[in-house]
Amino acid sequence: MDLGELYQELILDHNKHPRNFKRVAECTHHARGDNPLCGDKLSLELVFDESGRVRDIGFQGVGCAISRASSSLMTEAVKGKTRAEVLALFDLFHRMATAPMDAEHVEMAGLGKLEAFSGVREFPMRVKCATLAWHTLHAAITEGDSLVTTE
Amino acid sequence: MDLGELYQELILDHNKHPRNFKRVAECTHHARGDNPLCGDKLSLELVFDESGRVRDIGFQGVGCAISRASSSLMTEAVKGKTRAEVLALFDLFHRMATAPMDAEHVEMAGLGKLEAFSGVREFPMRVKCATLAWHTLHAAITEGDSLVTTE
Amino acid sequence: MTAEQSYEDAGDGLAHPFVKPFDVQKVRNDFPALHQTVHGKPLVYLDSAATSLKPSVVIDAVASVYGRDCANIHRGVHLLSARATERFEAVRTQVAEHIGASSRSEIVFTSGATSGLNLLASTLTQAHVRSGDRVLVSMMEHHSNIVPWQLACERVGAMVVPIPLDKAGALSLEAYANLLDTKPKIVAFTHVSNATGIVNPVQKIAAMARDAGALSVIDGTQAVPHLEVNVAEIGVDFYVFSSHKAYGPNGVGVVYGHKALLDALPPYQGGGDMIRNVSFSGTTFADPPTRFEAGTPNISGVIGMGVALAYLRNLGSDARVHEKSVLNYAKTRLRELPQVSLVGDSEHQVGSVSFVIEGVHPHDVGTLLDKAGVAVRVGHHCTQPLMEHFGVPATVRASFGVYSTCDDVDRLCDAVNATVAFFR
Amino acid sequence: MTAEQSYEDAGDGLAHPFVKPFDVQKVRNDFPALHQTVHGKPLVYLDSAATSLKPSVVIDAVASVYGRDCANIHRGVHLLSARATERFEAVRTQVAEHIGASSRSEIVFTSGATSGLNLLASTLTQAHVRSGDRVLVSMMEHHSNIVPWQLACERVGAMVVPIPLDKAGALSLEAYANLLDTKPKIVAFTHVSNATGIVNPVQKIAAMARDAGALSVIDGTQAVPHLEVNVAEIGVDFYVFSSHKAYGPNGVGVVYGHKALLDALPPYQGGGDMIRNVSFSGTTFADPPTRFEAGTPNISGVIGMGVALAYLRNLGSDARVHEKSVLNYAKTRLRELPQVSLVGDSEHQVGSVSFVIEGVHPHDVGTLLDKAGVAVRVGHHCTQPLMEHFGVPATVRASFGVYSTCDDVDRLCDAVNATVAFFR
Ligand SMILES: Cc1ncc(COP(=O)(O)O)c(C=O)c1O
Ligand SMILES: Cc1ncc(COP(=O)(O)O)c(C=O)c1O
Repeated sequence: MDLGELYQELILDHNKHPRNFKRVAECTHHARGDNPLCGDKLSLELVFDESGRVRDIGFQGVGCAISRASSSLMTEAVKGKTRAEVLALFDLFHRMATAPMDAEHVEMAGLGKLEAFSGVREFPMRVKCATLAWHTLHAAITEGDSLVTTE
Repeated sequence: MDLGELYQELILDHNKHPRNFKRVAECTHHARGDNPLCGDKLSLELVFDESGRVRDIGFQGVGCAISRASSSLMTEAVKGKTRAEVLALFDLFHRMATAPMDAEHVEMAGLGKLEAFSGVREFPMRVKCATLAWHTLHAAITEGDSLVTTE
Repeated sequence: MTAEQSYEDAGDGLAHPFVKPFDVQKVRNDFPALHQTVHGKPLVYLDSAATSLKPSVVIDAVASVYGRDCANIHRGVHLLSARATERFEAVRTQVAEHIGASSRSEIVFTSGATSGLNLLASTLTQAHVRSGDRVLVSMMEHHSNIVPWQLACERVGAMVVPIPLDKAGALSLEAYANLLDTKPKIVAFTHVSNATGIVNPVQKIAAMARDAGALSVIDGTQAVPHLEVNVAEIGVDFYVFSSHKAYGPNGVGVVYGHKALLDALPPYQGGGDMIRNVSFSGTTFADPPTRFEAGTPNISGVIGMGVALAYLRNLGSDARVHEKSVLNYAKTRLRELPQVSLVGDSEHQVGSVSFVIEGVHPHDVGTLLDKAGVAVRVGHHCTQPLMEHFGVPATVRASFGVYSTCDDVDRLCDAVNATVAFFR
Repeated sequence: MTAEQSYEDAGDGLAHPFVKPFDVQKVRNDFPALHQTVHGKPLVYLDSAATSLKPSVVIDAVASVYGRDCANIHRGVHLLSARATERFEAVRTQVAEHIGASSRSEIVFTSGATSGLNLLASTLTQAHVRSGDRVLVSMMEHHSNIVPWQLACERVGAMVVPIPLDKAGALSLEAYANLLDTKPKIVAFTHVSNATGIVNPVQKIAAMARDAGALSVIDGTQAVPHLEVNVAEIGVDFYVFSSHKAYGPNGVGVVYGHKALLDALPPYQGGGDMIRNVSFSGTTFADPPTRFEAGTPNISGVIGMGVALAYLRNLGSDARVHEKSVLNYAKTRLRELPQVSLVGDSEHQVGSVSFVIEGVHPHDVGTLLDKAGVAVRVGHHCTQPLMEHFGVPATVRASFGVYSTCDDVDRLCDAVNATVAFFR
């Protein structure tokens, strides 16, 4: 397993230049996420429009390259999606990232750019870095104001 | 190490026919001793006469052959002795019973019949059975009413 | 070490064609400690209830952690740490399956049954017991399932009330039912008595507790080595055991707790790993099971326990049938010996048999048996209230493992006879 | 395993004629886990502060307990139990000597530093701390020396007050002196910081506590592997450490307590062995250290710890000089690397060096170093208040043992350079 498969170009780029790294005014949903094992902290805010689609979303906090890039790409991926579509994407992403190392086939269809994180499952100690943003998003839209952790 | 050296004839006899197995009326000193590891319980009562010698002494309780015989022989040995003599004997007995297994010379002079317990130091798990009576005696004459244990 | 598979190879036609006969000699070859002499005689180890011997696979697993995957777990990103973490966490899943828990997060690793019972006594009392409340504890308990409740209840001003036993040493269900009328908050009892081997009707006791609105805690320390345990079938809220009595390393134990109940408990010890966020202005805690696992756990011990439980599972029910037949043989033979009386004789009994010899104190029996190469336990077995119930200061206990044989029992009985003769 | 004694045989005239040079290659041969490849590269183990590797003598000692002297201790009269008890109790005497305690009864075995600190926090608070009282805890502590005090103080309504640090991460003696004016009951602090390696002036801190009438508790977990510790010279009341960071097995720790003070403490956990007499009408407890050792201890672990401490003692002060030179080399080389900043740099430092790389999160550093075969720890090291003090979420920590070399440091620096390049 090559490092390049974990740190794909797209990930390195989003780490350096995170998109939607901002606060969202008058957000409808928000949550904070912690990875207590590495001290990462993430705060996520989003707002749905009247038609029930994500109008805006932003994140803030400190984290490693994987977790920053994952947050950044996640915000891009969910913008414009309905709640149901977001949850389906969460599910898809989660299954890809946590598939066993020796899994023969991992479903990627529908992930688009998020496929860049397919290498993470070969680095078991880093899976949580990739999924923190998604768990936080999940909490934000299913539990309202809440605090999640990845341990 | 032969069993016969631990369970000498004298010990077997005192186990079967313990001397001074009784309560002592109007005792001046008493103590109770526990061996919490084996559940043995000993109660000891004695009385000094006006000249400061042990006039009478008795013990009661349950215990193994070693502890019963030790109590019995102890009561015989200290009868008529002064407080100082008793403490010296305690010291002598204690040193004999707890001498290291590989000790080259163990002082026995002055122990008399109590020499029968010289085999006990070769059975480390049984040393406390032999010394319980003596620790209880020690407590009775140095601390007044008290409870000792051998752990 | 290659096993002489004498029993299997013998082809004596006695074994049922579809049942692999239990090859105890082969099993014995797995336990290096068996193959030694004691005072010049081959060791007869009848003290498995104190601690079981360990098969080579367990000893090797522990050594492989120290010799290869030597790292601290959870917090490391490097390969050794990843390997150690994976082996450690795999045991959690395995233990959950082994005892029928519904989720791996219901399994808390501790440093032994005693610390598991202390964890529960302390946290359950803190969460659910108030001044004047009652906790029921059976009179046949090991001190480890009595004293923690006394310490915890004293702190909140609650009462520990003993559940009485019948003459034979079995729990009195009638008395228990009456005590449940006093609305105790918790009922704590053992699955199998370590002093007598008596098996409690745990399913019934747990159901009665539940019906009375009490939480149930089972001490399964002597059950896991000898019985198929399923916490869901038993219907118990908490279940505790030690690794070292079930062929695993020492310094390790397990607490099973029903998920919703564990979630509601406060932390027990504080330290690394069990936290979410630490600050002098206020600390927050992780979810179970992590919340209850402060500090570096016994990593090699947990991994070794996993191997031990797999070994036991692999022997299957044949081992249990074999153990039971050795126990029954022991009881039959001991009953025949003059001056010997069994203590706590019961149909429902596994693993251990306790007895006394008229006129000879158990401590002396222990020494004479040891000289004959027979290792038994003598004393109160950390069950003083039970000893008091039977009116004895101590007993001799012979206890069995998967490696025990009827030959062992014969050697025991010979030594008992010699002891009686010696003290005649 | 025979060592190539290249250093000693070289005869290059560099070594002082009367000082046996420290043969690190020979030492490395004692540690089987060192001799493996990670991701195709020879392992560089720089995570000894998380857990040290174990020498073969320790691994073998543990195996010999399970393979031969496999028995429960204290309560058995048979030979295996006698042998196990003797080996176990001999370690108590050895530990007392190793750390300069005045009596073996001042040594309590626990399941680790964390449980030792919890034992002290719980019992000391119960005995000596009342509502409104203060306990001082330094800001550089491991969570294991913070959270137990928070939990225990909360129970009695007392306050845990942090002792501030100076900019460089050292304890501020001035601030400490002022806090002592508030008459705290207990002062808890570390001997050596696990995050920075900074060594506290423990003798001074303890003396100031004593003068102010406070009890002192030292967390010596990171000191015992690297320093000659003498509790009498330090003048501390309680001292705690873990075996697994000092070349011993995991699941074992030590609490030293001054005899008169231990005597006055209530029991911590209840169970077997720690009692004098158990009854439902009232239980009495054994004297220290037994009072604090409920249940079956980690017998093989304690025996293994004894072998580890003997191994360490046998290496002598040469090993400490060697370790210090490797640490100094690492600090010198790391300081030279662009983008690298040391965190908690101090003259008084042993065992560990922490650093951050500008623009690269420690977690990513950890992964890249691992790929290069270099095992370090990244994260907050269970010292969140200290991380907050330094204003970083996490650091990279390289930590050393007796087997560490300057080659290891070179491999580390190469990998750090490659990491910087990768993320440029
Ligand atoms: C029934 C029972 N409960 C609890 C214990 C305590 O187990 P441990 O000493 O391993 O903590 C024991 C063993 O001594 C036991 O037999
Ligand atoms: C300074 C310090 N104290 C306490 C601990 C806790 O030790 P353990 O995890 O062995 O209980 C550690 C190690 O993590 C430490 O480094």
